Amino acid sequence: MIDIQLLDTPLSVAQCSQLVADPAAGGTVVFVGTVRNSTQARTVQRLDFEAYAPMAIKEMRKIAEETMEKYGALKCAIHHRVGSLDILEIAVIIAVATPHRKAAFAACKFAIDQLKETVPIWKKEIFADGEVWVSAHP
Amino acid sequence: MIDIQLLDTPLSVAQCSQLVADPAAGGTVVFVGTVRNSTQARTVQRLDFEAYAPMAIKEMRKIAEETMEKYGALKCAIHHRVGSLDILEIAVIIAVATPHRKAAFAACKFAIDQLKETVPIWKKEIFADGEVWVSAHP
Amino acid sequence: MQISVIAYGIAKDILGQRRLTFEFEGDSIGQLKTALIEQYPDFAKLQSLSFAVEEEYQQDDYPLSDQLEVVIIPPVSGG
Amino acid sequence: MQISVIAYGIAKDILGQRRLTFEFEGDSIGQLKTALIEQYPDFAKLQSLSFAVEEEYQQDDYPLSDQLEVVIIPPVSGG
Repeated sequence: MIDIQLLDTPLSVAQCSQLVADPAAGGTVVFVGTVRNSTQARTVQRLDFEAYAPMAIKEMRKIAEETMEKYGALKCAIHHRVGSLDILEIAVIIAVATPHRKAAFAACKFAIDQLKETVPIWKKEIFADGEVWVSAHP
Repeated sequence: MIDIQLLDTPLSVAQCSQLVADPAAGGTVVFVGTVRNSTQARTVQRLDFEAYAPMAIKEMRKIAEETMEKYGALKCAIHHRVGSLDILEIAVIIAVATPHRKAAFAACKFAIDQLKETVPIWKKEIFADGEVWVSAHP
Repeated sequence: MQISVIAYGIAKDILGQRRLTFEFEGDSIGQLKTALIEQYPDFAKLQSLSFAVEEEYQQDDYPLSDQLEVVIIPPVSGG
Repeated sequence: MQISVIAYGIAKDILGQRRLTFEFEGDSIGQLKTALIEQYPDFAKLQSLSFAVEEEYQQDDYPLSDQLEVVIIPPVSGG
């Protein structure tokens, strides 16, 4: 089971964890990415996320499929937020359930690492005195 | 911040994830251990957990402290259930927030591995035709 | 040829708009990239510059045809 | 000496009760362990057998005194 969501409303850790609940699961690992209050010692006021939505959903689905296959996962949910997020708000949740717990950690880590490489979503850090598209420049 | 709970009521993933929310966190990893429906091809009906409570809490706290120190974690919550649990019910939740996401995976994995080694909690698998204390015999 | 370009993230800031009809000499993603950098030198400063057609990443040798819709993908930063 | 023994998990099943006053020759955890295994041979079949005093694991050389409370810790299986 794969559940992919790109949402402009708050994400729910409880929902993602429920979505991957499986009677054959021995371990579920959930990654929660939240908005941090600072980057390189500068104070962040908020983050603005924008996505090329249809392709972002497609790429997230590919990652979930690869995660399922590569780690023998039972279920995988990837939810990503778009829009303007305040400090502490959740930007992404990845939940993976596997028969044995060790694989759940590796699978969830793989999924978030991939997401940050391939999914067409961009975040802009908003500071008191400016804005920066994250990772745009070397 | 460390939050340790040994409870005879259902555990909440949402609560654990909230407990470790931190404005300086770049990643939070939550491990959720649920009751599996089978073990070595035998159908499990339920699990009964029993704990030497005061020492279990002490040992969970030690693990959380070591996790915080070893991985520079910001916050760590370990909640463990006791009593009779049905399939799919949550036996344990470990949530760890760290400034960078890579450490969150390593920290959470360390904590659950340690918990399974040192915390005086025991589970008994209940089958249709018998009961077995898990890991008791070689 | 003339194609329709859609830009996200910093690419939108560089173009000054989300959508743009872009004319250039050539018929591949690679040639489009060269032409875009020539006209908008800020693209050369990016960490990476990728392109998508029909919601899939495409390489430099991907053939373009008139009126096709190409999405500019600057370095992604989701998560 | 006479100590108070508390048992959890399979150790409780082996003793047949949660709490027991146990008399044995010796004054250490190691000697208690030997005496327990002698009287309840099922303890020898376990994967491991640990002991705690005052909510802490204690080694074989830990000295015992009369009336002390010792907790038998069979292989743990939390999580």
